[in-house]
This record gives sequence, C-alpha cells and structure tokens, in this order.
Amino acid sequence: MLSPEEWEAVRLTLEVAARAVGFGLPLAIVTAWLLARTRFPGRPVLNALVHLPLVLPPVVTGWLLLILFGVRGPIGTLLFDWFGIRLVFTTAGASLACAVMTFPVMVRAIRLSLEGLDPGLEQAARSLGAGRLDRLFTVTLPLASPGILVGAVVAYATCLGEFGAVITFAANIPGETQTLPLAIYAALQVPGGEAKAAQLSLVSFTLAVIGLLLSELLGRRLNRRLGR
Amino acid sequence: MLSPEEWEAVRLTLEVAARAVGFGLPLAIVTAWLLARTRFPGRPVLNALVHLPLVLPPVVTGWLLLILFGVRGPIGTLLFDWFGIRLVFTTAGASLACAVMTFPVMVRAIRLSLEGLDPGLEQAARSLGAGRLDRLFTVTLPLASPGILVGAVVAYATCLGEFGAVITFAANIPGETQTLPLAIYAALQVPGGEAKAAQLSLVSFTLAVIGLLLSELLGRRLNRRLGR
Amino acid sequence: TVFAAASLTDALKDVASVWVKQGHPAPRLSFAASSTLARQIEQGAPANLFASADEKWMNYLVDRHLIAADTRRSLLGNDLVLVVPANHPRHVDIRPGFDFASLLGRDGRLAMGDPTHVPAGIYAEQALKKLGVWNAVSPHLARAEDVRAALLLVERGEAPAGIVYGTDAAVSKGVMVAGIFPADTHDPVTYPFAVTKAGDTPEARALLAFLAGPEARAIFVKRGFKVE
Amino acid sequence: MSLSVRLRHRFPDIALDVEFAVPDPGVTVLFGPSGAGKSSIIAAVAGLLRTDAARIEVGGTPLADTGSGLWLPPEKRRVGLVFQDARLFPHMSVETNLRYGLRRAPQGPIRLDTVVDLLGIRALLPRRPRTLSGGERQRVAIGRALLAQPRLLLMDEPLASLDASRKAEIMPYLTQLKTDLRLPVLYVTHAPDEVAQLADWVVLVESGRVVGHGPVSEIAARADLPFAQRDDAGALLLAEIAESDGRRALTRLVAGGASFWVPLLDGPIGTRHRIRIPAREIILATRAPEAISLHNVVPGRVRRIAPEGPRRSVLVEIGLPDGALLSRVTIDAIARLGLGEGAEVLALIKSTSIEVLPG
Amino acid sequence: MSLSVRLRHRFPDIALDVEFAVPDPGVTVLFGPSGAGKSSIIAAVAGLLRTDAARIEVGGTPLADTGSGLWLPPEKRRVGLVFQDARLFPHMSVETNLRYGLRRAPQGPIRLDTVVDLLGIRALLPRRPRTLSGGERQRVAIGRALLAQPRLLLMDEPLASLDASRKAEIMPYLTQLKTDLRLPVLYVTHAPDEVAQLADWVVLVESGRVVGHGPVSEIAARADLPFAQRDDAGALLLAEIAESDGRRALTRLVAGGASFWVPLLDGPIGTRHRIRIPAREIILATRAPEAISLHNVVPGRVRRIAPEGPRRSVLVEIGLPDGALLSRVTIDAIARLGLGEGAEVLALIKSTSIEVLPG
Ligand SMILES: Nc1ncnc2c1ncn2[C@@H]1O[C@H](COP(=O)(O)OP(=O)(O)OP(=O)(O)O)[C@@H](O)[C@H]1O
Ligand SMILES: Nc1ncnc2c1ncn2[C@@H]1O[C@H](COP(=O)(O)OP(=O)(O)OP(=O)(O)O)[C@@H](O)[C@H]1O
Ligand SMILES: [Mg+2]
Ligand SMILES: [Mg+2]
Repeated sequence: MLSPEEWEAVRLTLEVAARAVGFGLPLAIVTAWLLARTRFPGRPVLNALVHLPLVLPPVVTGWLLLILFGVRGPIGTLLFDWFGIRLVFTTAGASLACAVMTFPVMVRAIRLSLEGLDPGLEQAARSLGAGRLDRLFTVTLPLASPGILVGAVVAYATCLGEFGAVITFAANIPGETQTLPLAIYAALQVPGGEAKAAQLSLVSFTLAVIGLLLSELLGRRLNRRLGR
Repeated sequence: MLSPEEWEAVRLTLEVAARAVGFGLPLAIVTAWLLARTRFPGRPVLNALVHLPLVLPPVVTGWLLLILFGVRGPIGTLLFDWFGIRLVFTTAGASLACAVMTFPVMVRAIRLSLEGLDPGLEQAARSLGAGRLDRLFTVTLPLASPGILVGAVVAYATCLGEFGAVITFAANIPGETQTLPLAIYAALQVPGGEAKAAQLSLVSFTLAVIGLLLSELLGRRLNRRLGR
Repeated sequence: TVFAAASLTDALKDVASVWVKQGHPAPRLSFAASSTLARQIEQGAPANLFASADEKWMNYLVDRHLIAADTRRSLLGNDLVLVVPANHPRHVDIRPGFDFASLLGRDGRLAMGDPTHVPAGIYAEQALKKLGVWNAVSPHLARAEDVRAALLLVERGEAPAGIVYGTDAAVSKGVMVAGIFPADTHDPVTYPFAVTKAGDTPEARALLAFLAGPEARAIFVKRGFKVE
Repeated sequence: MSLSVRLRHRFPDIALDVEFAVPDPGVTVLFGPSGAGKSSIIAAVAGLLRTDAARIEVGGTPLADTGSGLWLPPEKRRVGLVFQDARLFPHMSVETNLRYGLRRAPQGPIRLDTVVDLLGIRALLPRRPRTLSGGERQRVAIGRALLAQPRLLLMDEPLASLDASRKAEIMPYLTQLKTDLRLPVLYVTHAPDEVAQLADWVVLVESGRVVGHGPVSEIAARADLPFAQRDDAGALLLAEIAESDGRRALTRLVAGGASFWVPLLDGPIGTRHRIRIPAREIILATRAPEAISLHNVVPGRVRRIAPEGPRRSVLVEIGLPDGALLSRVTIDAIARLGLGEGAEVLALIKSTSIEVLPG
Repeated sequence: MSLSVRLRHRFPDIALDVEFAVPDPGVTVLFGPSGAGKSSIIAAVAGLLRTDAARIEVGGTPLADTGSGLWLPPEKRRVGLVFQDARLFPHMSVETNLRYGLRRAPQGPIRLDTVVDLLGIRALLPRRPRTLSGGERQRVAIGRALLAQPRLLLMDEPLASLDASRKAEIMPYLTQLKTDLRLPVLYVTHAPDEVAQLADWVVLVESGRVVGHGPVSEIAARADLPFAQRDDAGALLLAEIAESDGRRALTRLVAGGASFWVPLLDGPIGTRHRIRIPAREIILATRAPEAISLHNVVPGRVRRIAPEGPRRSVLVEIGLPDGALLSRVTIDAIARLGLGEGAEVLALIKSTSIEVLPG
C-alpha cells in the first residue's frame, strides 16, 4: 500500500513528533510556569516571543530558525563549535522546527491549567513543609496534568501536519527530514499527485486518531484521579 | 512606512481575524461542550474531525475546503443556491479558512477549561432550578471564561500567521484576501525581499503584542473574578 | 544531494532511478520552492546540485558566488498555456487584445501564479501585457501560491480559466488546454540547473551530465517538458 | 406535605439501604456518625446522586421512583439545598448569588430583605465569595437556598461553622418556615442543640442503615437508643403556657400532664413551646425539700432504669401522666433513695434548667 | 514554648488589630462570632496571609517580624495547619495525603499508626479524597497536619463536622499532645464543649480585635465577658482526685478549695482533672435539704450578681476559698432566698452535673 519511502516518512514523522514533544514539553512547562506564577520585568517580552511562531507565517519562522541555527547563524555556530551538533537539514532540526511551531499552544494549554488551580492546595502543601520545587512536582504539576496532556496531544497533532517551518529549516530530504506533511506537499506538487496526497493524508489522519484515542483514555484517567 | 496596499493588508488581516474568531468561537464552545460533557456515539469521530486541520498540512486543509465549499462542492453549492454566498476568493472565505485552522486549538483550550471545572458548582446551580442551557450560560461558561479567552487569543494570533489554507482556498487577492502572512510570504519569494518580509513581520508582531497585552489584562481580571 | 524545484519532483525521481540502475549511488533529492532552496543553499545546505524553476533564484546564488558558474545550464523548458475546466471545453485564439472579459464572465477570475513571485505568474504577466489585456485582466486575477494551486482552482471550477504550464495541464483530467501562449509573448520558460560551489564533486558533475543526456531527456519529454 | 424516602445504593465500601417516612411537614433530622450516609441521602433526595433504587415523595408528588423509571432532574425538584461546603458561585457577588435561585423560582413567600437581615449579611452583598469568612460563606449559601422558594429544604450541617448567637437567630426562622410555609426540611446535624430546637422527627442513621426513627420526643426519651446514650441526653416535651406571674418573673408551662415553672416568657396563655430538660439536671427525691431556689418538684413514677450509661450513672425514665422525663443519677443515689421500677418519685428541676424552645 | 502574636492588617471592610501572648504551651482557643478574624489570624501565623504588620514568636523563635523584615515562608515554619475546608490533595490516596507532611518532616514523635487508629480512618487509607464524606475528609486533614510533626498546631474548626463520639475520642489525644509533646496549639472553635475540654487560654475576638484574653478558668467565671453571656455558661475549675469510694461509685475531687463528689473516676489520688459546672445546673439554697439524690452541697459567698442575662435570670458569681462558681437563677429565687452580695449561700450540685474533663 505504501512505498518503503513512505513508510520511512511515517517513521520519521513519529520520530520527529516524539522528539519535539519530548524536548518541547519540559521547556513549555517551565515557560508556562514562569508566565503563570511569576512577575518579572521581561515577562511581557517572553510572552510575546512565545507566541511568535503562531503569529508569523511558518515559512518565516523556518527562515528565522535558519538564520539563527544555521551553520552560519549565531546559535548554530555555537552549537557546532562546542558540541558538534548540526541542526539544519537533520532530523533533529526537523524536530526543532516542529517543537518551535507547537510551542505557543503547549505553553498556553499548560498555563491555562496552572492558572485554573485552586491556590488552597498549594498553600496546604506549603504548610506541610513543601518548598517551591517540591510543591511544583508533587502538587502543581500533577494537578495541571490534564493541561500538560493537552499540550502534548496538540503538539503531536501539529507535528503530524507542520510543513512550512520544517521544509524551510530542515529541507525535504527523504529519510532525514521528509516527514508526512512534506511528502504530502511533494505529492501535491506533481501533476496528478492528488490521489497520493489523499492517501498520505489518510495515513496522517490515522496516526492522529490513534494518538487522540490514547490521549482521551489517559485524559479520562487523569480527570478521574483529580476527582472531576 | 507602509504602502497603502500594505495598510490594506493590515486592515484585512484584522478583519479576517475578527470574523474568524467571531464565528469560530461560538462553534468552538459548542463543540468543546459536546466533547467535554456528553457521550454520544459519534463523539470520537467528531473529536478526530476537530483535530483534522492540525494534523494535515495547511495546504491540504485549504484543498479540502475548496472541495467542500467551492462552487461545485456540496456545501458551497448549498450556500450559493440558498443564500447566494460565495466563499472562494472572498474575505469571508479567508476568514473561514483561518477559523478552520484555529478551530482545534480553540476547542482544546475551552474543553480543558470545561473539564477543569468543579462539578459541585453546577450541581449547586441545578439545585437552584437552573436547567441545562441556563446553567451553561450563567455558570459553566463564565467559569470557563479563561479558557475561552485563551482560545480567542490563540485564534487571533494564528490568524495573523495563517497562510497555507488561506491562500489555497481564497487565493491572494489584494484588498480581498491578501492578509499580512500572504504578503510576507510573497515578499520572501523574491530575491532581496527579506527586508520587506521582516518589516511586515514586525507589523504582524506588533498587532500580536497589542492583542496579547489586552488579553493578559482581561485574563487577569477574569481570574481575579474567579477568585484565583 | 539534489535540491530541486517542487514541480520537477516526478521527473527527477524517474531520472534518479535510472541513474541508480546504472550502478550509481542513489542521490538524495529535496524538493521545495526555489526560493526556499536558494536560501538554504545560502545558509550552507549540503546541496550538490540545484535545479531552479526560474532564473532569478539561480542568479541570486550566482551573485553570491555559491554556484560553480561554469556548470549552469538551462536544461528544460515549458509552455505557458491557458486552461479552462474540462466540463466547459472551449477554444481560445490567443492573440493581441483578445476578449478576456467574455472568457471570465461577470465575476470570474483568472487563476494564475502570483505575478509578484511565482515564475509562471511572471511569465503570464509578460504575456498578458504583450497581448495588451493586462490592464483589463489584472483586477480579476486569482493569485495562487504556485502553479499547482492555480490549476486546482480551474479544476474545481472556481476560476473559469487559468494560466499554467503545459506539463501541468497535460496531466490534469479536470482541465483542457484552450490555447497556448505564443513563445514570443513571454520570456522562454526555463529551468536552470547547476552544481553548487560547496558541493562541486565529480559525482555531482557526472549527474548533471546525465541529466543533460539522452536517457534523461526521454523522461523529461515524456513528462511534457521541452528540452533544449 | 409528607416526605417519604426509600433508597438503596452500593458504594464500593458501604451499602446504603434507607427507608423512612414523615407524616407531617416539619424538620426531619438525620443524625449519625461521620460516614453514616447522611450526605448521600441528601444528595439522592436532591437528585444529585443517582442511587441504584429510589422512591422519593414529597407531599404526595413523587420525585423519583426507579420502579417506574421516574427520576426528576435536580433542577425540576425545587428542593433548596445547603451543601456541607458552601459552593457559592465565585464569579458572582454575594447578592447575585442570593438572587440566583430567586430569579428562577416562581413568586414565593421568602423575601430577599428578610433573609439578608436574618443572616446578617447585608454588608456582604457587594462582596465576592472568595473574600468571605467560612461562616459568612455558609450563611450566604443558606440564604441562596431559602430564596429559591423550595418546596423541600435539604440542609447538610448548615450551622456547623456558626457561633451560638448567630445560630440562635437563624434557628427560630427555620422553625417559622416550617410552621408558616408548611415547608418540610431534611436536616443533617451533629449538634444536639439543633436537634432539640428544630427536630420534629429524628432518623438515626448508622453505616448506611436507619437504626431508629420517630418523633423527636419519643426518640429523645428512649433510654435504649443511641440518641440517649449521649452525655447530654434529655427529654423533650411539647408544652403550652398555662399562666404567667410577672411579679415573680415566672411562667408556668403544662407539658406531659405536669406543670413546669420557667423564667417569664412572653406570649399569651396557650402559646406552644417545646421544653428540653437535660437528664443530668434532674434531681430525684422521695421527699420535697425546703428553702431551696428550686421551683419545680414534679411527681412521677419510675418507668425504667436503664443499664449503666456513661460515667457510672444510670438513666431513669420517669413516667408523667402523658409523657416521660429522663434523669441521670448515680448508682449510689438509686441505692440511697431505694428506687425501683414503679416507685413514686419527685423530679426536682431548676426553672433555669428547662430549655424553652420555640414550638 | 510560649506563643506570642501581634498582627495588624487592613481588609477593605474590616481591620485586624490583634495582640496576645500565651506563656505556656497549651491550647489557646480563638473564640468569636463569624467574620471576627479568627481564620485570618491562623493564616497569618501559618505565613499564608502576609499582614501589613506582624510579630509572631513560637517558643522564643520569631516566625515573622515585619519590623526587621523577617517573614519565614510557610514551608519553613513547621506549623501544622488544619483548614476550615479540608484541602486534601485530590490526586493522592488518603494514605499518600497523610504521608505528605510526614515524609518532609524531621523524625518526630507522632506515628502514622497511632493517628490512623485514633481518627478511625484505617479503612479509608487506599481511598481517594473525593469519595470521602465531609467528616472523613476533615479527619484525614487533621491526621495530615499532625503527622507533619509540627512545633505549633493551628486548627480552624477542626471538629465542626464530627459527631460527638468521634470528637470525644479525638479531644483527649489533642490534650495529650499538649502535655506530652509540649506542643502549643492555636485552635478556632464555636463549640463550648471544645473550649471547656481543650482550652488553657482563651482569646475572645470580635470584629478584628481582642476583647478578652486570659486563662480559661478566669474567662469562664467572668460574668461580664461575652463568653459568660451564653446560655450554657459555666465555671471551669482545675481539680484533683482526693478520694474514691468504690462501693458508692463516687469520687471526691478537690477544686477551688472545695470538695465535689462525682461519679467514680479511675486513677489514683492526685490525678489532675478539670471540671465544668454549668451555671444553670447549680441550685442555690440557704438551708441544706434532706432526702435528696444530691451529693454536693458546697458553701460559698455571693461575690457578684450580674445584671439580667438571657431569659430573665441573673448570673451569680459564688466565691469559693480559691476560685469561683457561676450559677444562673431566676430573679424570683434571689428575692425568695434574700440573696445579696456577700451573703453566705449553699450551692447544690448533682454529681452528674459536674462535667469531668481530662486535666
Ligand atoms: N481577602 C479578603 N478581602 C476582604 N475581606 C476579607 C478577606 N478575607 C477576609 N475578609 C474579611 O475579614 C473578616 C475576617 O475573616 P475571617 O475569615 O478571619 O473570619 P473568621 O473569624 O474565621 O470567621 P468564621 O468563623 O466565619 O470562619 C471577614 O469579615 C471577612 O469578610
Ligand atoms: N463516590 C463514593 N465512592 C465511594 N464511597 C463513597 C462515595 N461517596 C460516599 N462514599 C462513602 O459513603 C459513606 C457515606 O458518605 P456520606 O458523605 O453520605 O457520609 P455522611 O453521613 O454525610 O458523613 P459526614 O458526617 O462525615 O459528612 C462514607 O463512608 C463515604 O466514604
Ligand atoms: Mg456529610
Ligand atoms: Mg474562619
């Protein structure tokens, strides 16, 4: 049904999504916590920056990434010189692009959950001797877990569909950075490729449905645990 | 600083965003409520459909919209025959594309808020004689208002940056459907257009920051009202 | 690695498979918009060969000394054609001052690539100007992101006519060619190929030579391209 | 306006199997230890807990009958509900909270101003719930439930977080609701003073079952039920004013066929009250004492001497012509006075020991 | 382990200005009407409410001193806090909730098993908080606070939702904590029985200010303070067992320089107790009566007759050699017996009227 190259794209998509969620989520949690719970001078700037990938067309985001993380870019040079890491045109780069694109939504979902928490429970934890980080890990985050889950699901789904930033930053290299959306794009660029595109879209959709079902199950368990 | 045509793009972007949020939000609320509070046979399907625009590359979404809402499409035909409404190539169409693209995130944010509510308050409303809709408007939605606000903000921001679906469905018609992201994209396609693209991106970013600041203010008030 | 314009996807894949059959290692192919590819090469992308859909992005790289200038050659050409939906077949005699108004109807639009950046759109603008109908037609354009999108608009009947490449029109079942723009109405449609400076290997040069060779030509012709 | 409840429900750890019927309007108190199932009964009657089996009727109207598949949704039941936690709407002011049920109810006799003054919450009206103290919150919740003009009032420990003087203000109003509006009330409390003052009917619940159930005067005077095992047990009698002596500042009440002098009460002859006489405040004697600040020497006959209660004492049920008193005395006293079942005895009662409660 | 608190804070509608110091470890009860500021004081001592000005010391260690800018965060104060609402962690089992503070505290004397059995929550350990009843929840919250091995215990109406028998089990344990661990406790309650049984020191709070403050026996016998205006006022005396008569099942206690016979108590001679004698259960006489079930005829002298209290009665403060009793009698009785300040009088007290509480 699918060609080996397309299977490879499926595998790659899942890998990219996994990496993007895996690396993006912790950072998103920290950012959401900073935005929800602290008041520091640079807060509005951080808030605006977080939303940037949403506000700019994906191609522009990809282009900015290229400029920042490219081999000639300021961060890219550092990474390469110090760690020998190269992001552009690699799977890692595709994951980065994808993580950046979903970052705003992850942060918003987690922040929404954090801001909806009952402050009384954290007060209770304090009175029981739990310090800031302790509280964060034992009370705040578990209670915000439905928001974290939503962040992860949305990020996963977005990675299945993210195209502009990935192709611009990481190029469209089969087996390396050609994820499903890029393959779909490629198919659409070819006269008569609609059937192929539709087929790949269906694959993408199937992956999404599987992810969604899992997340619904998990979400229901989380909510039950939290007594809702 | 900006050419009249670019000012027009700014105006149009705001109009598209406003329409997208204005029409999308109520629908998103209904959908979120259905997903959060009811169990009906088609629920998983609805859930999957809602996420579709996230999962597919934007171009494909635009393409699907064209098939559905185009003059030959099933819905497009109905709309045209009954109401004389034409969506393709119009501002309304751009808004539709934009609304569809942001729909998943709006729904998730609102649903997250709904699922986080204390069921006890709705029980209290019931015991006071409030029926389903009554409860929804007087208790559930006000309590979920932070989530609705997040949905609106994210939708607004997305509209500022949404490109693929809009151009595919509504094309790039100055004064009609050429929003900022389309103008930015066009600028980037020309060698040496980076400066223009950067300038327009800055405009876009400014609009986003204004929206964000307003939403932060409003959000803080909402949360204060809810006693958080 | 070959960086090639997305419209060459199928043709180049076919050529590559023949090349592999002859015992060469498989080249990696990355398809995207010419602008994206050029910027990536500028940022140090590991490309050996660049196949652009228009001259200006090739010039862009040449100006930056990123291309082995001696290898640049325009291998392929294409026709610019006027298409109409297949279910409303008609023939148009393309000559100076021909009646676009009647072709488009009262509020129909002419679908074509965005003349500000899409090569096919630029050629089309040249042709329409030469034919003296540009001023009449330009308010009625549906500017698409690329040729494929323009074609889609005609296929779906959204636009009563469109200007695309002959290769695209040939494959699509939804449209028929109503007329071919005479070659003297626009600059020749060419696809420049070249080896990049950074990736200037004997292998790359050999592949470029193969692309100019008879086996490759046969494939290109089969796909509807004109070859030199 | 009778109330009849029959419920069966299985929680993982405890099974609820409850049945009781109250013939008249009035306050039915659910009494029992923590975890007995009182709140669950309230929730089921309100329609918020869907029990496995239920048959609930108020004044002849069925609210639920799982047999015939009837299950009125909570919003159709018109039951006013005060939760154990206040559950105020955080996004509304106190006033909007109060008006929430009022606006949705048919025109009714319970007025906003009355309730606000009664509960002492006028100064709180513009405030947000989160700024209220625990007791303030609970008072608003009571007001909100009352204003919904319910045809049945369910109250789950409504006064637990209030001080005695505030309670003393609210309780008579609840009594008045019952008499004036014939409003049945189902009331959960752990406080004996609330039982004495409000209860017409008592349902004793323990681990999901009803262990005793009847009019409060009957339950209160039964030495064998858990209700009388309490340290502060005491008989409850329905009384009427027989005469008032302004000069001595005393009023004579007739209750259970005997006379009781209490400190002067307002109200004409015939006014109905209820009196509660704590068991440990009744002194028994076989001869009338002299020169004592005591006004009441009530003759009776020992009906039952209940096995040793708490603190090495016995509970003596003393039959009056039409009712009973409970007296807790030491074993030693029984011996000294030579009391036995059927013996004639005098109950000595300080007039101030008699709690006079509104009828 | 003394406790001293000084707070000032402005809420929009009420200003808090409170100062009190307790010399010894023991239970200090905050008593006052709803909205007086009790929970706010607790929150400030816990560090959860940052007041405009504060100086708080426990056993000489300052927890907060806005003068010098000291404000220990709540997690550093090691105060166990029981909130008015239980605030259990919904995502943890009951057991995990209990262990939350335990795990974070230094090794301490309060053991999980002891607390679990005391509170009767062993069967609840694996359950989730949302499935608990109101009283079960509150018991878990008490256990959680105790297990954090606090050096100061703050309890805001911890027993309000519990039934009398459960309360009777928990209160002695709290008393024991105080004596065995020398743990100071700041305790909010509206229930007079909790005051009588637990309080060593009483702080009367009204609209944000302290209106009275002292050892419980002093506050309880003061006819002029709000605490004695209550219907169930009564004197509190510290007592010691003087002799026990097994045959008559009586024990004689010495308190305030007088003897009181009460139903037999366990414990050797010298065991310390506290006794509470409700004012309305004391009968006054000028001549000793005969043939009566009464064991206690305590001579004293009228010290003060307080202006008419509730229900047309007067409160009589009767001086004992070393303490005081309160008796509520009718105006008529005063007249009949011809009592005036300084008059010799006999206080007749049923032995069962004397509440004997752990010392
Ligand atoms: N955040 C706040 N904003 C405004 N007023 C407040 C706030 N918190 C408390 N108050 C007011 O301060 C007063 C004291 O509140 P507090 O909770 O300390 O009372 P309390 O003595 O515990 O009463 P209760 O017995 O009813 O619990 C109340 O009148 C309350 O309305
Ligand atoms: N959802 C539930 N799942 C499991 N057990 C439950 C659930 N709800 C209540 N229970 C159990 O049912 C019993 C009765 O609970 P209920 O709340 O009715 O008690 P209660 O009599 O109101 O007690 P309290 O005086 O402490 O409020 C309790 O033992 C409780 O643990
Ligand atoms: Mg309960
Ligand atoms: Mg309080």
